[in-house]
Amino acid sequence: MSDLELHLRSEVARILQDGSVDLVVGFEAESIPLKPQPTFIEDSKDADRLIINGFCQNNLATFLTRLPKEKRIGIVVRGCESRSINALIVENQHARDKLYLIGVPCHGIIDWRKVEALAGENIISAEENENIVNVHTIRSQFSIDRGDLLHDSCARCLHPNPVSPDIMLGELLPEGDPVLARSVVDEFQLLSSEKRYAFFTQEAERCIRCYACREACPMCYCTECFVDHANPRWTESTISPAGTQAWHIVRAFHQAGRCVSCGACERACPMDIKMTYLTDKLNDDLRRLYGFQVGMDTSTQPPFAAFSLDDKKRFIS
Amino acid sequence: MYYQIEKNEITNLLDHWMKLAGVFAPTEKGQFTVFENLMHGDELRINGPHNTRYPPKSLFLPQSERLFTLKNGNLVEPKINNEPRIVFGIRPCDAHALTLLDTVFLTDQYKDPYWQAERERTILVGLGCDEPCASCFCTTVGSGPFETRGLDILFIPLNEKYIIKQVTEKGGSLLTDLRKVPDTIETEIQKLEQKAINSLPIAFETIDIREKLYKLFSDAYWLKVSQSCLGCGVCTFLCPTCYCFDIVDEAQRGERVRNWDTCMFRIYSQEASGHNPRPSRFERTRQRLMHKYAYWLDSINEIGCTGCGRCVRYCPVGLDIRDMIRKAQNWEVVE
Amino acid sequence: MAQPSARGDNMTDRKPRIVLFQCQWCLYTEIDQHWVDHDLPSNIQLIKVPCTGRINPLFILNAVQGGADGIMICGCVPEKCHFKEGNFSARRQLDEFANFLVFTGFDIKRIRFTWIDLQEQGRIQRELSSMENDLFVLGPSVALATRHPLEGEQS
Amino acid sequence: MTDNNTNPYKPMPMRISRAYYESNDHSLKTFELDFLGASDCDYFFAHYNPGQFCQLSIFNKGEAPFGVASAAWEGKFVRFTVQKMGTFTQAIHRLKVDDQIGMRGPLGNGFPLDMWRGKNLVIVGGGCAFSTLYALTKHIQHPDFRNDYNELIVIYGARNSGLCMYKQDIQSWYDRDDMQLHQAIDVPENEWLHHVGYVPDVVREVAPSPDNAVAIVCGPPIMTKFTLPALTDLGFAPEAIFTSLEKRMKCGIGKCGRCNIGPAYICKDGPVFSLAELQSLPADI
Repeated sequence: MSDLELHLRSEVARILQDGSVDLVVGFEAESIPLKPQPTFIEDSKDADRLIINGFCQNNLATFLTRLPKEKRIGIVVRGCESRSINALIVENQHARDKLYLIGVPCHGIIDWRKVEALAGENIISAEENENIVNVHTIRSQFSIDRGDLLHDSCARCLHPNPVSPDIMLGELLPEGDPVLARSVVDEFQLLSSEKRYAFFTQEAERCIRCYACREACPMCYCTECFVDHANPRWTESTISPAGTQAWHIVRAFHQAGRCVSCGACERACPMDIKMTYLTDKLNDDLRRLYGFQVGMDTSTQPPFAAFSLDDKKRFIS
Repeated sequence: MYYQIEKNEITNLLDHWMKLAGVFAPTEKGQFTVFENLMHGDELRINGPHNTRYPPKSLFLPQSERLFTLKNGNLVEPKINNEPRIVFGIRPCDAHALTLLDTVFLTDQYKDPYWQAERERTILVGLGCDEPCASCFCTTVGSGPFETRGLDILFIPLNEKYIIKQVTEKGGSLLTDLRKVPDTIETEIQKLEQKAINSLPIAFETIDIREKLYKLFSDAYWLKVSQSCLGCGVCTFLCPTCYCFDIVDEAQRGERVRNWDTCMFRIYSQEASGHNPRPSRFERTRQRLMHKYAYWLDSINEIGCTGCGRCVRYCPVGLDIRDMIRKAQNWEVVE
Repeated sequence: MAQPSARGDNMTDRKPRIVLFQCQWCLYTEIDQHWVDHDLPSNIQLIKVPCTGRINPLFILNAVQGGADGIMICGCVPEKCHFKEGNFSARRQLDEFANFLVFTGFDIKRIRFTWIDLQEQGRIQRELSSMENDLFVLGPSVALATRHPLEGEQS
Repeated sequence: MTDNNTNPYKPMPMRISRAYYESNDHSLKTFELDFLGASDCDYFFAHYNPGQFCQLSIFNKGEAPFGVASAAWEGKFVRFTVQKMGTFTQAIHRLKVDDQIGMRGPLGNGFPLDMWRGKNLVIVGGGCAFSTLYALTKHIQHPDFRNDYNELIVIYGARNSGLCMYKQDIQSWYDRDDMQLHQAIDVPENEWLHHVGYVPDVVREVAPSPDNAVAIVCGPPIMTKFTLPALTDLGFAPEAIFTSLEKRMKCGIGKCGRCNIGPAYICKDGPVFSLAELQSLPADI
């Protein structure tokens, strides 16, 4: 158990005991290797179940909109989670004073797919040791450099530190490199339109429309998603190219100015579909055009919810 | 009846079979495998221990299947395809699941013509699991790594060879050119099977599971186990025994189509009046679990889960159905 | 909605299909509006909206997927919106949506925004014919035009 | 569906022969459908039993289940009364005489008429759910079947007189001496000569005897919820109370999976269940 976990458990036990929150959202140990589970702690005695490590792959903010509004919630937040929460507060989905954000530093989430790609499928256990991840499989043992296992979104994370947490455990990390953050989008844009379309199609066509990306996303909280609309039907509900492409385009576009680039959608996908390049493109555009970054405070409206007269210089025709 | 073939001969065998029928087998797609119609034997990928990620039920109940095409205002059925095909490399759990689905689609009263046609034109060639995965639990739910239920032929990996077990007459037609092995090989296979079985711990107790779940029906247990469920369709879409579907009209293409559907979605049971019998995630989780471990038992006295472990491996929040059942078995029911 | 495009067609057989989203207030002159309402060539499908702010990106996507070769969005110039600010919010969103479609491989020339001022009589005709010429050069739209029957064409 | 259920998903083509509004607020519309295929007609009437339902189908709008509101002896047509609710019902309300529509059926189990032979029948209905009970009553009224059953009591409630269905025909039932009719509306109206009050209260007021009797209850969930205890209080055993259920359905033949209550499918094992059967199923409605 790491010092951070010890610290986290005592803090959670404290806030539950003194009644400042009703419930704490965090992670507990996994039932299958590499997949720690989100957990909901209501009793300070259960605080010992909490863990935090690089394998915790979900964005916990996604549970906020599913919990009763009147509850005071403590939540373990990394950089992306805190920004998601801010974005939710901007959209009036939660009140800041009902939340207690327990900030933890994040060195990036380890992508179980990359672990499996390097160590094979029959993994019994894996643990982090500083910058090395030790993986035990049925047949052998691997020590892999942590940097090689980071999820793509985390490898180019801009703001690993929680934004204005109520308490910060552990040490702050250096901010990410903006050039690196843009690299994927920049490279993709240099490709010919045929190549871009080919890549987009090849990814989208694997989609099985399980909507794990939607459910894993903290910002996808609509009561009725456009794909569930019966009248009018906005798009095909089959796994035809028309249906899956429409889903990927509209899902991403609905995230414009709202996505915090946490990559939870991509990690949730059972078909390994790349989709963060789409939302990253939108984020990048909004950063360039409007200087907007999602979730950096609790008041700035996203560009599509606001407009300004300066806009007229921005469009050509 | 047993036959044998060297492992490195398998490509040639598939190439040979391709002259007789279409061959569907696991092939690579990115980092995982799916069943596809192979053009060459060397596209086969069965070296990894794991199952295909996308379940082979899709070969019989495609995720999106055209039921009718609109022609001059009438719904016309597509031509039924009855060209023979061979599905190679299907794992015993997935083949077992097809037999369970037969009890749904091929009842005496109503036979599903689409399912029936796909089943009838297919020879199922299974691949035994000599090295089951950590997420597998077939032995717990009444199947096993060398189970032959639903299969016509079973390939069993034994050192550098596959021992081939002919299960049905239908399967025999594919094996005529192969070298026979005396039945004494059975003892060796049994040893291998035992080893595989021993590597699979019993994941949970199945005795009285139905009664236990019925008792829990209105218990807080469901709230507890469904708390971290996201409500996506991964577990059900990848499940080999989940068969729910939705029928929709794709007006612009003029087709009536059926798509897989899942009880984990809110709109699955949403009625026109606005009433929803399963409005929150705990009711939907309950439906999924109880369908597999109670309702299937009610209707055919078999558990509706074959222990393939896909839902366990690919759940985005690491929910483990084995864990949920274990919790149910140990849960104290508040009367 | 445009008809689904048959695969393998080419522009020599037909004129490019254009879906025109038009704000009902942007054509001030009677002649232009009459032309759009009654004399629009058959390869142009008119969808009249109360304001460009009403145009959901899904409308555009639907037109593209349904087989439109080009999309024209026609509205009032900035600061002259009938609803004062509807076209501002539309411009932010639709412009970015167009950028985004281009990012996924759609051709930028297939989407055109035309902000028409009150005095510009006859501009809509000019814009449409210039777009039609562009689309002739580009040929039929392939990217994202995907509404084909399941498992290939029906025999 | 023509011969031997070759394709149970294929709707039979039907023609609307009559269509008229049933209620004065135009929320209820009755359709009578003729068969366009002779073999479809034979198939239907060879299998039809009151209490069953059909899937009506309009391409582009989908399919939805509706209870059949006609008895077989009324003629070679099938009657449905449809309440305007969602996408599909709005579309069907727009249809006119001579329009075509698809139909799959008959589906479900229907009322266990053989089991009820020789018994007194107490039919309790409310709102547009009365349509299948209307079919049942019509069936029993036929001279060939009337003697199979003993007394017949019908209790039918609607929110107001404007929402009462099949008015003229039901009015004529007062003149029959082989049955008792009790109509009720929720709130008093001038010129209303019958009961006023909610159906459960009317049931208590009429107080049918449970001896050698079965009660058939069909209505909105809230009515059913309060009528069942009223009947139980009167002494009806759970085995002698029947009701018809509905849920979202797609296939109507027990395959698509969504209309289950526990292990039972409403489309295949229902829609008619006895209270005793329902009590043995989990509360998942």
